[in-house]
Amino acid sequence: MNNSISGPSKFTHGLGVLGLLLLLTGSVMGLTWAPPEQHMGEVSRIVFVHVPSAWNCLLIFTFACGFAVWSLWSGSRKADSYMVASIEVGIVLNGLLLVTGMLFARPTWGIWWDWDVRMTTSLISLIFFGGVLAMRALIDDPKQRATWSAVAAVIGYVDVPLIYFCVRWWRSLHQVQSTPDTMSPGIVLPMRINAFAILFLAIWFLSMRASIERNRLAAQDVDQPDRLLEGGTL
Amino acid sequence: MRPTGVIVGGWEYIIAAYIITSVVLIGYATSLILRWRSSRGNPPR
Amino acid sequence: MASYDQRHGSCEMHSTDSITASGEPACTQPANAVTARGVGRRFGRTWALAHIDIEIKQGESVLLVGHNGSGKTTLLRLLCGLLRPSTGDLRLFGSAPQQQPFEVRPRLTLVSHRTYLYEQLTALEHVRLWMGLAMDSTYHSTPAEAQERRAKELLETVGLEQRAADPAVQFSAGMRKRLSLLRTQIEDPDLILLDEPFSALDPAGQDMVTDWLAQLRARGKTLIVASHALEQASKLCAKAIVLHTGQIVWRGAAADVTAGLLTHATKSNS
Amino acid sequence: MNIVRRVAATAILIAQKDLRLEWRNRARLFSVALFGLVVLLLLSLAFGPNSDDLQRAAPGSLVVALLFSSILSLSESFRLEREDSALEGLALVPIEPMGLFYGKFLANTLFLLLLAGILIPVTVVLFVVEADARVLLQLTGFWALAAVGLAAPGTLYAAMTSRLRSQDVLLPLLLFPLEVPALIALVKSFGFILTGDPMEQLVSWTKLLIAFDLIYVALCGVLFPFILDEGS
Repeated sequence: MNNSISGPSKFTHGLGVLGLLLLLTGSVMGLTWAPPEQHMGEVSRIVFVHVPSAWNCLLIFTFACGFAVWSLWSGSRKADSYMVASIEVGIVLNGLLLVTGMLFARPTWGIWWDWDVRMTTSLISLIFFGGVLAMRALIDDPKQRATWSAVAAVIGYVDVPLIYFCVRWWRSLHQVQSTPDTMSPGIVLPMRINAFAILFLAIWFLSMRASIERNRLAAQDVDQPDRLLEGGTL
Repeated sequence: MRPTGVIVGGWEYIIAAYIITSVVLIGYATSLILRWRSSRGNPPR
Repeated sequence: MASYDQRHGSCEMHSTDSITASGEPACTQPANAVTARGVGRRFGRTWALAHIDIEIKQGESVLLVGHNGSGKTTLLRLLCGLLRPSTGDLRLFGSAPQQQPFEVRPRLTLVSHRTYLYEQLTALEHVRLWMGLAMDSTYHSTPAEAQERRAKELLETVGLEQRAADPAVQFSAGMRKRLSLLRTQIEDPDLILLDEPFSALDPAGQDMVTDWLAQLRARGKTLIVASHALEQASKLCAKAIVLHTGQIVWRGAAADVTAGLLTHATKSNS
Repeated sequence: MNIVRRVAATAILIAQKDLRLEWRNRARLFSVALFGLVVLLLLSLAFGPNSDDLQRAAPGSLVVALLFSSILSLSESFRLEREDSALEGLALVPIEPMGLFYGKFLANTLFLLLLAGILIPVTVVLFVVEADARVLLQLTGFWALAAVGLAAPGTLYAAMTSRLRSQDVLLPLLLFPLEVPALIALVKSFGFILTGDPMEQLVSWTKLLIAFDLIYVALCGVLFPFILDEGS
């Protein structure tokens, strides 16, 4: 039983601040310095927040799956706290990527929503991981909560590539994924800066959220009451 | 839309996207700090 | 805190001891049926059980007494591995019930106040299901008629042979209890945990259970009986443990346990 | 006995038990199927009365009706085990957890197949679809593939949610998003079966369903023992 209060390390706090500064830099660069894309024009500037959050969202859900496996393997509180943290942070980024995606779709495709591969996949993963958090809220026993949500998270994560693959067969309208080679360096640089910025911020989020979880669990810990009577063994 | 096929304008969408991103990230950070404080607030016996 | 760490340290030592002991067959000292050291169990912020130290040798029979909410059922559930101790070291036949369920659980059974029956399954079907699941390696190779015969014999021992084809939903509480007691016969465990075995039974049924448990005891089985029926239960058991608000407050001979003692032991400690 | 035989023996016993209980409780199959019929009726009223519209809506409506009624039957499957804490009794035996999972899974899959036997012919009638025996057989075959992929995670989630408050909301919330690949594959293949498959796409959807089944039948079997441990 570790009753000490847990919080992010100085290094993690520093990383968070660095992430914030980088995000400001990248966004200002994206809004002013980066050239407009040749077909989409100025609207393409949305990708500097949209694409980095999408990358990081997938990465964080991958972390969640890894932490879930670790949690099942070890049953440790640390693993569970990081798993719930990654699910929550993943959901925040997921929501962000959906909204910015819709803001991007409206001027480029003329519609707010399209059942294209990535939008569909990310909408479903948002609903699913939201369901996992809803389930967590209903379980009182910490051990059971950790195990069950880890099981659900692993199953949900495995589903993501299946959905992706399936929806791609179903229909596709999204533009072919661009690689840095085909993009001008003026677009690549702010995108990379923002990707790292959001990653650093997400690491700070993860650390904070996991600390909250561990503090809450520690607050539940109560020492055994004192022995009332010294008895011999039977 | 001009015949060249380049989308013109759309700054309102760009500004909305950046504002929403910053509001969500700052809002989540604030909620984390508040929750962290309250999770620390009642220290275990 | 310190006491917990010490306890934790000592149980680590204990576990390495037992591993070397099992590694060397020369060590012939029979393991205790139950060894609990500093076992406690917490639900949320409340401790249902604390500082439980018990040693029960194989073949002993122990009566567990206490008022409602004193932790009897929690202790039984801990002992059969349905609950994990929050702290302390618990061993059954030398193994931890949670870590090695397949070593421990076939050697014990719990007759709970829940009867574990399926409403729509008949008595005979229950018996056959349990026989199948007990994974006795001979069961699946036994011819069907022999299985059938054995199942019917078992039903006779609890006086349910007439109702073999009736679904459990039609049974009275006493009949359900009898049927659930049958499990102790099928699985042939070494350690039998009983939670209120006399409740819901008529006098004939109570006598049946008493005789049955006496037989099991004579065959060298270990019994742990939690019961309010002090008169019947103290006939069965040699030793007694009194629980009060999750702690052991009295130990002694089962014959000495009377309602008066119970009140005294629990009052002097609250 | 080695572990595989033990799992198989347990699974068979559990599946037998479940199917027997299911048979004794025929009213349940009846009411679940009736619910599916009501869904079909509502959908055919919503899309009708133009027979072209109905025919276009037929595959999707059938899949939705099947999924909705499946949820009902899945959430019921662990209620039996909880009624008198029978699951706890099984844990004490002790039962092989994987055997329990595959037993329940088997029984659930068969139950879902029975549902299709009732709902598919009704869809053909209500949605004015031309269908001969071969088409009906094909539809059932694809549903069988999807039923496997639905029953595996469904059994696992039902085991979890049956122990929670508000299980009726949680089970569909967790299971339906997971079933999106199966749903799309099913709607597509039902469409191809009913209206023709000029591009021969049916094969690739079959492969997708089989892959989905294999992944979930294996993964859920591995994960089930973790959630069965009530000794928390």
